[in-house]
Amino acid sequence: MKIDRRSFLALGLGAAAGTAFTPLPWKLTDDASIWTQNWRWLPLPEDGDVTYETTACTLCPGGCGIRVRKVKDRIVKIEGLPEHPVNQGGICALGISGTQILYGGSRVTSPMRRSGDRGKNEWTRITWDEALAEVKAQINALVDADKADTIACITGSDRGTVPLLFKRLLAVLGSPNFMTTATMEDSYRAVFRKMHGLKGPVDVRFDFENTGFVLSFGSGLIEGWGSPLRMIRAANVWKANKTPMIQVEQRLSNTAAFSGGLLAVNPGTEADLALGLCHAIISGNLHQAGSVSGFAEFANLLKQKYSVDTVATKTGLKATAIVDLARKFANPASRSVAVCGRGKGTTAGSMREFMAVHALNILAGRVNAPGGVFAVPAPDDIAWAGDTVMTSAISGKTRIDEAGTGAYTLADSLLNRIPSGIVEKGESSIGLLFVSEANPVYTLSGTKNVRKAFKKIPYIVSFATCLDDTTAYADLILPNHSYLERYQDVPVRAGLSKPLVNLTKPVSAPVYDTQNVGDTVISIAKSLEGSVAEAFPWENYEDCLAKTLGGRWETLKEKGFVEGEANPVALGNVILPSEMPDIPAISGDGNLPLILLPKDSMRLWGDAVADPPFALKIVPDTELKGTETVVEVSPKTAVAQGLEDGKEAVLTTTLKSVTVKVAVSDGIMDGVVAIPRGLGRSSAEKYLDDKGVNVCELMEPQEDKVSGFDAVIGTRASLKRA
Amino acid sequence: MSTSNHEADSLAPGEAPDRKQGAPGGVIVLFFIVGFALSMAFGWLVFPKLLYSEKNQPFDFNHKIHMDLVDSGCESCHVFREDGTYAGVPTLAQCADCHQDVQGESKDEEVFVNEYVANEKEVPWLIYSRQPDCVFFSHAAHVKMAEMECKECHGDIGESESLKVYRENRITGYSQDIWGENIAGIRKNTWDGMKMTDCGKCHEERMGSKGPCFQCHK
Amino acid sequence: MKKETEHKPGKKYGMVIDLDKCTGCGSCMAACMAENNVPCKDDESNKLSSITWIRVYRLTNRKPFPETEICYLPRPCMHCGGVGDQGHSPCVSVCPATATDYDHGTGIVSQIYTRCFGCRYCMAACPYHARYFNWWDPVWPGDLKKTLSPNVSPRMRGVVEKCSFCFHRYQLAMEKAYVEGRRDLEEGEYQTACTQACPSGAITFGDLDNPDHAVAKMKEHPNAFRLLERLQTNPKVYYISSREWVRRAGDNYLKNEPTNSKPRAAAHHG
Amino acid sequence: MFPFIFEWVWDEGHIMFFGAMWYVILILASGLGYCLIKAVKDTLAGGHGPQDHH
Amino acid sequence: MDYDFIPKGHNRCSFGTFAAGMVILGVIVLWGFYAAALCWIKGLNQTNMNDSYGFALWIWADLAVIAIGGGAFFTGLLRYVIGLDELKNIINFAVIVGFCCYCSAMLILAIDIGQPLRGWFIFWHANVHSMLTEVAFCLSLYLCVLAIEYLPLILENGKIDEVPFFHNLSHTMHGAMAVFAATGAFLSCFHQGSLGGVTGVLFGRPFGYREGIFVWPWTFFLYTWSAAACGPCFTMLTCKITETITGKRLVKDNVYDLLAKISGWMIGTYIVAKIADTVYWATVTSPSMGFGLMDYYSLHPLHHGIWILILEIVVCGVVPALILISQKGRATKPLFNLAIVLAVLGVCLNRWVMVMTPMAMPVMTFDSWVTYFPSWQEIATTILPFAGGIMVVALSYRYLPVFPQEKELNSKR
Repeated sequence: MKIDRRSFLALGLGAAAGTAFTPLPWKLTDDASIWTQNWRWLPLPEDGDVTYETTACTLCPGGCGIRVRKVKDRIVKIEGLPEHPVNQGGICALGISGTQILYGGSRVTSPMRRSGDRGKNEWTRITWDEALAEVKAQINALVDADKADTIACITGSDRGTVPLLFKRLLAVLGSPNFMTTATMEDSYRAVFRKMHGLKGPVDVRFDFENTGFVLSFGSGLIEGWGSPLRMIRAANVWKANKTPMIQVEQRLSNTAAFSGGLLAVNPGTEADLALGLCHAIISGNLHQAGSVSGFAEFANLLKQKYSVDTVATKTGLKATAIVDLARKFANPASRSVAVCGRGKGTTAGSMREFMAVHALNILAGRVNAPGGVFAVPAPDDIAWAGDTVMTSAISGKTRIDEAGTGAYTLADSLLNRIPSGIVEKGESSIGLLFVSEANPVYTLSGTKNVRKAFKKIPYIVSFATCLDDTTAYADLILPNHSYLERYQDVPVRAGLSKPLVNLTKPVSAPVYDTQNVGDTVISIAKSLEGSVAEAFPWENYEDCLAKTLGGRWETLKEKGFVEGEANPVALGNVILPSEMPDIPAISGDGNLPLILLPKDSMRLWGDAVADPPFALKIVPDTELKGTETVVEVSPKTAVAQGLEDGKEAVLTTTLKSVTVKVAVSDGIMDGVVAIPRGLGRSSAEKYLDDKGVNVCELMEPQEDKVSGFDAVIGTRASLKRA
Repeated sequence: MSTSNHEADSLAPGEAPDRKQGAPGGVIVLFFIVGFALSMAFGWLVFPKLLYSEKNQPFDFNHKIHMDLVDSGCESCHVFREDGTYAGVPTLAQCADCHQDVQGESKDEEVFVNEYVANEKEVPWLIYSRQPDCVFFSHAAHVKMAEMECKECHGDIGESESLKVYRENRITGYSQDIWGENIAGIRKNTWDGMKMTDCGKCHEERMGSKGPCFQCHK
Repeated sequence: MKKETEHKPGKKYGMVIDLDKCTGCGSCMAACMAENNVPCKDDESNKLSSITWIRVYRLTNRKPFPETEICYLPRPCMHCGGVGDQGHSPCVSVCPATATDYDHGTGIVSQIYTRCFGCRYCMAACPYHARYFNWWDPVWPGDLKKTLSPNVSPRMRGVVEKCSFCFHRYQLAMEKAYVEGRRDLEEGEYQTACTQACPSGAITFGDLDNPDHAVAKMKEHPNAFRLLERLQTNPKVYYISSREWVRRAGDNYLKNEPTNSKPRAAAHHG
Repeated sequence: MFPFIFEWVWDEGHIMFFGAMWYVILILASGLGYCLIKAVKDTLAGGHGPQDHH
Repeated sequence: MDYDFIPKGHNRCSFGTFAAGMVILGVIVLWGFYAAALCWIKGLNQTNMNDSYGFALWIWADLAVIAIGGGAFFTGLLRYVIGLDELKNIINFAVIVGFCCYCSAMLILAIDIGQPLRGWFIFWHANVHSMLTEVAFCLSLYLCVLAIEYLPLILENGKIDEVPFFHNLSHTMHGAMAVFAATGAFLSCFHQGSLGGVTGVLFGRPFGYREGIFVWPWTFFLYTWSAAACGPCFTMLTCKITETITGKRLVKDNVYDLLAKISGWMIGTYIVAKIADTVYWATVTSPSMGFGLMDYYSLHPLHHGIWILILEIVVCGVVPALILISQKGRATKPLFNLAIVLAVLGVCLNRWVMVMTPMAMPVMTFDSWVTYFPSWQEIATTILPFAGGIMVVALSYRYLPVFPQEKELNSKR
């Protein structure tokens, strides 16, 4: 038999023909297509029992109730809690993104010791025992050197058991230096102290649900001022009731856009407008009679310096418009209220403005009146044995920030004074610093100075959940559980009309090697033994919570929140100022042509918590583009400065020069540059890391002469084509 | 093959008229038939073996014994959750109700109790009827609303005394039961396949249409 | 020429969004992403390749400051029914591989990711930019994978995706109903994630054809309008705005044409 | 494409479209088949030569 | 070196020169395939396309090559079905050019889809209502037809022709060519049309939407007509270029003249229809959707304004039509050349506008125009088929008896 290549060809042909009559090619084609539909690098979400658990959100001061959807033990989604009084089922973008904080890449996954230079974020993992031993050694060293009073602590709030445990630890060690970051609520407290002579802890509450006329001096009422969800609901009630909403601002913020009543005044003249309105009210004899001291002097001051005409020129409004507004505002039937606190209210702001706006409310009779603003006693429901003893033990000692003494009697804590103090002195007045739920390196103005000061602090212990600008300066991190993994009582300030305490619950098992900060503080105290340990008689933090909250503990565990009633504080004699503090609200070099104003975006969070991926994703490209901050200017300003929409430009203030992108917008006043707050973070989630610029780097702080807080609301700047 | 070696193969067709002495036609036909037969054998017999890998369940399970013990059939263990979704294979907790300790029925039970119940470890069952991730299947709609029997799709598994070998498609990663045992895709029983066409056929017969895409896809 | 398969009178799920209530906060977008396993890239500031099934647009009346007005407009997929709700939506008819269809039972336009091969013709067809292409592989680094919901399958690179009116929620609600022996849903049982999350309550969702549902009444509001009605896409998302310029911005008009709040083809459906 | 595929419906659209398609395929295939068979036949018949055309 | 393979009696450049040219083209082709591989492996993020320009350079290139490749079907139709015998002198070349164009189109489509491995779904799970389905079917079948038409030519290579079977096959296929050509013409008519339908049916996109006759939008007919009109111009253009490069005359003037005359009348009638279409679209269809003509052009980010329409219709439509229709115009070499260049440009411009603008043009009043510039990967993969096409044409010219008149025309000299 002869075999040649034709035979093999025939073999091949036969094989090919045969194959076509087998399932092989057809099945392979089908399976290949299924392979493309499920390629291996695509994650497959695991199925399982679905459960819902309720807890509370702590990502902003708003105090919303949330429910988490769990599949087996994973939290897959956070939704609003329908039965919660603050948000009634709604939820903000940050709240929704909470899962990305819980499982996100910026979590501190175990105790860590700094291994690189400060600010570099290089860490070595250590055990909890090692970490606690180190803290103990640091404290003991200071105690032994009789410098225990240089131990300081910065927390995000002074409410609830956790901050109070810190406060107690410091007190029992002999240090009064418990500090919190200042917000507009601290300024309101200062105003109540200054203009009503009140002493001690007092809170501000707003009866927005019953308001009939809202006059907001640059407050981002729906951007996140106070409790954002509550404010959004209130604003919708106003809209439904056709309640007028006047927004005094330089640009169409979401609040201004929503209100439909923008009143554009020249930047920094908000206080003047308020005083002008006061003048119009007094001269129109529209003010409410009451027990007021200094009325004549105040009236005289207004007449001299803040007459309607003067104010009209200064603000750029028409005199008639001011008089008209004053008339509407002062009409008792209006049930009006004037509010201030710039943007989201996460900064203290200028006392001049707060006093002027408060004077306006006083004259219109809107303080402690339905639909108005209320002064209420701060809740004192957390009482521990020995509290008073400890308070008196430290009462004689001077605080590092001098709050409560001398020129600074209006403030409880003045964190903003620390960096300049350290830098001026050249050495740190703080020997050991605890930081919990606060990010001062990011949120304090004049970042360069803040960094310098933090570098000088000998030892910093951070209790952060996530890495941020401040942890980068810490020597040791004792990571806290995220709010979804821990118990914590969270009393809500945020200007709610009723006092409210939320409880966060461990709806997820700890994902990483972290510990509830409450437990950490208690174990630190216990490790110090002696009187310190005795001051912390609880087994653990949960025990502390249960014993402290008493009857409310079970309710909180079951329902998630407890709402209370608060009666207004008797205001007694009102003291109107005879002279207004003269602090320019706009800092910086007067020769620079433009005014830089931070804008608080609805989708960018500028406080301790940074935007998680979902929240960042919805940030418009008019605020962040690529890795650059986008600043907003008017078409006229753009032409005058030679700028083009979408193009790069160099933004310069006295502190820093940065490259930004320009967005030309119809919704902003000429001569103003608006810059979004919340960008320029370091060491956060990789999604946000090193994107844009931190507003605080550009803003020169300005100490308010009345309160001692940082009063800066804007700074002079130039914006030139890059 | 007698041509000079240096003539390029691509020019083979050029070897025309004078080289008629190649293999005779009969040989060529024979070769064709051999090739045909070989590939048929490969495609029908060898290929299916190659396509699927065989995996054993962690241990054997006797459905029949359990069926005799329970009151409400399959649903006694394969339960619907409160929200209407179907839980599928029972969890360890369900089984552990009875099998807290070794009852000594079988070796497999011993493995179960000692390795899984004692360690509180879920059994990594290989699920014969697992659909791709893109598929939504409502057991409630079929079992509760249409009152179909489990058997219609799953076959007689409830009567089985031991678990069959799990065969996984090496390319797609899915159980052979989705395509069906028959490599040609020929179905004799309603449970002989769980592909989209199988669903579509039944839906068309009983519902009048195959239904919208979203009915099963997610 | 498309043959209409005989269909039972189904539901017509739709949305009414009250633009007077919308604050532009973006919760709907975030809620949608969390519900539907939408991935995040390192940089999402290029909005031309950023997937947001519901997107909030910022409209202005184009007047100079301070007369400028802004309105925020959330735009999910419109689930167009086409003329007479025959299912001739712009995108469905053009898909070459039948990867998207119109469900006459719910009025929802589907998108089947495993069928789509990424030709993007449907995106060319959709005037609302409601369809998004997966230019990149979706990535959930580290433990972020734990946030994935099993109810929605993650999409692979190279396919188109869009809002589904959270159809899986409909499926889950139906399952619950089946187990309880019902074939029908109550109004609140099936709600989309954006509806649920909206802090303002600006979004209402329900069966547009069911007179008991809120949306059925709201869509008859004199200030109700839909986007680009003149194209006869017949969207199922209605908007309400008390501002005339906003209603006018909902469609294209020649210079001197009056703003119509009702569609030209109103006679076709009803 | 084939009647056994999931999407197939016996409606005018499918019949027209695929009717035309299969018709074209049929023409091309039969044309090509005819050419091949004829070429084989001619070759076996021994017909050859570049000179018998052009 | 390759002397044996070169058709008898034809002069070709030296193998060295030829090989050098091939290497240069080959490098370009490899570069293109590298870019294509990047797109296949890493996905379409390698391009600069986005959600507003989901149809971009590639789809334009696709439509353009198909339009200018229309010379194959139309010349085939004229030659085999209508029976214009002179055209046999250019039909081979038309087929080769067409084959290159259609291969390019298929290649580009294979890169352009997000999931190339699932590309066959368009056939398997076809939605018969989609214009793209029709395009895919007709395109692939027509490519088969072109291959069938190209095959006998390849078989005519001297060496291959020595094999009796191939010789006979080539012979019989020549005989049956009319059937294939007719089928091809039918297919081509439909898919050129359905490519037009691709934008024409987009009723959500006022720029592209054209109302219809029966089930087809007008663009269906306009595309077929314009491809038939301008395709032969591209065939003639490439033929002229080949003549220039080789320094030979390959096709007699009367063949050019005939084809140009037919083209001229086709362009002329097409442009009348196109003007009518534009007028109706601008005055009736668009206004009913709320768009005036200038709304489309005034805000275009490339700032070409209405000029692009004038360029397409007048400069690249009316002008070449007039030149090619007039005896004098055809006889004047520079005018003739200008006309065929303009005609090719015109049809490419038409496809450009119809591909890029409908999808990119904002329809929602609050949406905005964006700009787009292709990435190097897109450009490389678009150049790839051109280089590949030149290679195929060069190879064919060198080794195949493409031009029946070549010997005659060049021996005269």
